[in-house]
Amino acid sequence: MKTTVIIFPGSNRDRDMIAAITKISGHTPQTVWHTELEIPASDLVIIPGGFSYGDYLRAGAIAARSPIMDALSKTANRGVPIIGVCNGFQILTEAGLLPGALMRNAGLTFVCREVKLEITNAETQFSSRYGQGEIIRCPVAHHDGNYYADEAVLKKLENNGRVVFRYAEGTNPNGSVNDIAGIINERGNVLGMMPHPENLIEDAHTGDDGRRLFESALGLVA
Amino acid sequence: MALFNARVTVTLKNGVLDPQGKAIEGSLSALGIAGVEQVRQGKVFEISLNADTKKAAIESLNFMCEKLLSNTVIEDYCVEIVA
Amino acid sequence: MALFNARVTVTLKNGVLDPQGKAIEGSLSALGIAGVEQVRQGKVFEISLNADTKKAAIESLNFMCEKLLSNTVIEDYCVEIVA
Amino acid sequence: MSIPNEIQITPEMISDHGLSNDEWQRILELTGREPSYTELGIWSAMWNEHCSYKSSKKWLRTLPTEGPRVILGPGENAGVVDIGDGDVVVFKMESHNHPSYIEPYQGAATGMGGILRDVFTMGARPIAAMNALRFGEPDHPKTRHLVSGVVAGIGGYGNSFGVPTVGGEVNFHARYNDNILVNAFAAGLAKADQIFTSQAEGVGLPVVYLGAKTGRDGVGGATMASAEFDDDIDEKRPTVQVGDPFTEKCLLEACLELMASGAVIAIQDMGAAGLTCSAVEMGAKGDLGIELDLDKVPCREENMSAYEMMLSESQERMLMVLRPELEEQATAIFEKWGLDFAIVGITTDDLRFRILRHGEEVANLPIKKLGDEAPEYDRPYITPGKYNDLAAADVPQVDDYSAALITILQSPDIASKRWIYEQYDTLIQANTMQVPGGDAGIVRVEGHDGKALAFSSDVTPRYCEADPFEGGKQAVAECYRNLCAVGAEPIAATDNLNFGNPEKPEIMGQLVKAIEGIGEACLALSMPIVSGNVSLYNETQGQAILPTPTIGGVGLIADYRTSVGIGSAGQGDIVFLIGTEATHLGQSIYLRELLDREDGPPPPVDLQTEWARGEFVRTSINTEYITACHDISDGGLAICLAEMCIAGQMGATIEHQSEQPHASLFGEDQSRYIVSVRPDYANMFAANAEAAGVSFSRIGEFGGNALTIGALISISVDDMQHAHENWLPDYMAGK
Ligand SMILES: Nc1ncnc2c1ncn2[C@@H]1O[C@H](COP(=O)(O)OP(=O)(O)O)[C@@H](O)[C@H]1O
Ligand SMILES: [Mg+2]
Repeated sequence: MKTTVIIFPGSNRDRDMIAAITKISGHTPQTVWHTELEIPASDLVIIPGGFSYGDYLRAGAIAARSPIMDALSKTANRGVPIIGVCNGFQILTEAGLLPGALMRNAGLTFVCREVKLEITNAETQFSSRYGQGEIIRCPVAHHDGNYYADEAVLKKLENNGRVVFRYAEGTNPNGSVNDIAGIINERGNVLGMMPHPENLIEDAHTGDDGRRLFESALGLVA
Repeated sequence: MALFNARVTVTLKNGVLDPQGKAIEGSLSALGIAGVEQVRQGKVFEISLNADTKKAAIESLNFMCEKLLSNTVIEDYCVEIVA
Repeated sequence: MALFNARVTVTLKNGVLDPQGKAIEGSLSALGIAGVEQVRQGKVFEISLNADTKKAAIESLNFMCEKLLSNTVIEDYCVEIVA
Repeated sequence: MSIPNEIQITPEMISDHGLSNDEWQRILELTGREPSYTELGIWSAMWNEHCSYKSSKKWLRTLPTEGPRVILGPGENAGVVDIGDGDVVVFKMESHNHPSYIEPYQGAATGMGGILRDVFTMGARPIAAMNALRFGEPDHPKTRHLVSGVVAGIGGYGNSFGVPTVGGEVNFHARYNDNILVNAFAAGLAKADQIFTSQAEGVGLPVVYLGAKTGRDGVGGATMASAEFDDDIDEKRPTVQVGDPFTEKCLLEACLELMASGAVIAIQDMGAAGLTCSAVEMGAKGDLGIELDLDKVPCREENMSAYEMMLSESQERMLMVLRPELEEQATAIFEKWGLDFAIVGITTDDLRFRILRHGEEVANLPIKKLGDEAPEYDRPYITPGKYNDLAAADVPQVDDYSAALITILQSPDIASKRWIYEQYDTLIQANTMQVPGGDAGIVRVEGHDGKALAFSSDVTPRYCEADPFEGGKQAVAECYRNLCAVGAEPIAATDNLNFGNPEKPEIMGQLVKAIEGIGEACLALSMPIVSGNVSLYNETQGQAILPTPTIGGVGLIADYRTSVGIGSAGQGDIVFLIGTEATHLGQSIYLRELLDREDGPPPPVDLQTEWARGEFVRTSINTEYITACHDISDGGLAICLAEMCIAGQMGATIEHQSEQPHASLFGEDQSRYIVSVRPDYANMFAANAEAAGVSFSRIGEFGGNALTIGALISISVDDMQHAHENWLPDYMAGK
């Protein structure tokens, strides 16, 4: 089993992600620096959270134009599962690998707190270990997580089960349209989500609701 | 080659909600400033660049906007040469 | 009373560090866009407001800048009426 | 030797540089001639309060700084304390008060940047941050703007850099209207044998500049930080710097990689008075001279003078002495992280500090004298007067104690600070075992099974104002208590002494007495001070801040699984009060919020009692008799219970009868805790307390959804929560 974590200058939840994957799978992921031109063969590729390039200009914008992104796009086209968490999600939308955009939180401040997520599609390779409609706990920590897409795109997302996670009733922390917290691409192998499942994977985190996401993604390829 | 000073303005598309603009409207009225109908916030880039002609400069600026400076999913841009 | 459309530009004072502008310069050159000497990023506000006269509108806009829109410690502002 | 002086030095210039006549005479002597303008700048930077501690040094020396765990005490960028297994915790607290008042976002952000740099310069990866904030009264027209800017600035920098904020404190008081306080704390982890310092070694070695380019930022900033605010503040404005957390994060990673490569001999961050202080320190500590060629320094602006470059406070910069044979490796690391670097100088054997610009020598000064000979003052002081005793019987009671509880819960100092700490990333690094909202933040130590560190920041400025000695003691005692309350063993502390103008004997008296109190408490509670910072002249038009000596404490936990929070009591758990019934209302929140009086002496701290109860509580937590714990501080017993109920979303029923219920419920007598114990352990717990000689009483049990205290108080948890949680968000929304 091979997991790859892509690292940009300013990534800062890379260590969290590597620790989580190591604890869950028993394997330590390999890391790939943003200037690389190739991604080694992997069963799962992750873009971790952080503030790549300080989130200057727009969150994820500069990272999305890094050398590694061509390779990432090819990897996506080959059907390899890819997860972008937080800054990773922002980078994936900026790179056009996922539709829509992540705008400044409606409250205009950074927000770090626990929210509830509803599993709105338990049949993706990232959510298969959850139950359809299940409500899980998950922390968020971001400044630009306000998901936006135009009507046409939203309709496609909603009609095709591409909204995988939704902020449960009353817990939307950022004003995202339709309470969207995480989506997949058309093919179903690229997931972007704002919340941080990697920060809720063990008793020490007061719970492990985030664990099954990685178990789903890794289990499928095991 | 000549040096051009350009101003690129990037604003949210009509119809895209602008929470920062809304917040400013609120603060302005809290400050007792009346008469403000609407505020929209955008970004401006002052760019100095070398190009052969003004036309080439504008082309290059448009390219920058498409490639990096604006996110065309949510933003419009406008390029001006100021000097 | 008439409706004025104004554009307020807020930019960092000369000499004040602009990390965003610097990061953009780096990214543009990594994208292979040559000739860029400098990028400075600022904010632009499109404001529509009611005022008796153009002069009153400009006064009100200046007041907004001093009070809220710009931090005169590190930023300069510029007010224009566009329509 | 002569240095051509392009600018003639006038008496006015000397005083503009914050130098007294005597100091100038001494400078003339030490220089051996009239200094050049650049040299004047260098002397003034080295001798201002910020770098030289000239008013406080004499007293700081009296603080206990040693202990079995202390590896490095004050004097370096941060203190270093042993936490076993070859690990050390490296920490410090620092103020950024003046800049934060002028430009709250950038001021607070660069404050965060500075303290983080202090920690990773020593070779430690930052793992926790705290922030202690004091603002003016909520009604003051500037307060809301300052709160929002400061909080956004701390978050903006810390979140992007990637350190979890695990604690802090916030007070509002009119005495901070024109001088807010922003004290930032950071702690990092390192290995004991991989600590780096600024002490250079070896002659003829390259001095390397790393990080952001130099601009004119904050030229004269260190001088500003030591000057009182006055009307011409506008003119001092350009000294504000803009922070770049992205560059700092790259700098962190580059420095840690570089240190691991073995290339670093000495390293010093450029903080106050940038290149000057860092270079002088490196040379002086290593008994070496330094020669800098300013033409090599990466600059952001054109035509910078030597003076400007030497005093620039551009952020995110480091100075290092590297092993020349590893230069190639070092270069690869700098390039990987996209950082500017240059060899800007060389170590010499002549103990001179020499500066070249455009091929000419523009400064040549005795390097050791710049620091060693800095003036040290024994400023006259007046021991502050004390309040007469204020007997509880002489303090009016209230008719409705439930209403009083609500009033206090929604008062600015007591109300929940959630609106603030939710703007900070409290979870990043995945090791946070207790987020803000309890008594101390807890972060586990990676690579060990249960080891964790606890952090708390404390001071009660109104106590310090009423009696700086008792107030100083109390700050340390409360910090100790907050650490014990989560089950941590307090091991060391840092202090951030914020005061007014020390040239006034009353203010100097506050400083002296507070330090005495802190010293006594640190000694008694075995919490040596290993680092710190002094911020004086926090004064505007004659009005000084409340004396505010902030204490940042660090505690060690062997197994975080045995730690407790304030909200973890179970249904039916028995409530014990550790300590005795309160009788003291002097300087209490009750007095201030309900009777609008700031009166009486603060509650005294008996350090032996503090110690004994702390030991007992901690041991009981570690042996798992206790399910939840909260110390009793601001607002007394009733507030302590209310906070536990709100955090645990559970009520409690407390037996209560008192002649003086206002004192009993809201008195702030020290060294007390509320703990909850599982019913089947209650008798054993009582027996243990008895055996330990600790006063205690069994006062009730947790359960239900209201807090009932005797016949006087009965309020639902929902109502308490509403009062506690809503004040700050409502206030910030302008409601
Ligand atoms: N500025 C802040 N940043 C982070 N946490 C804060 C801040 N202010 C207060 N808190 C948190 O709120 C809680 C209550 O603060 P406080 O009343 O000062 O605690 P205590 O009385 O135990 O010292 C603590 O957990 C503290 O860490
Ligand atoms: Mg406490």
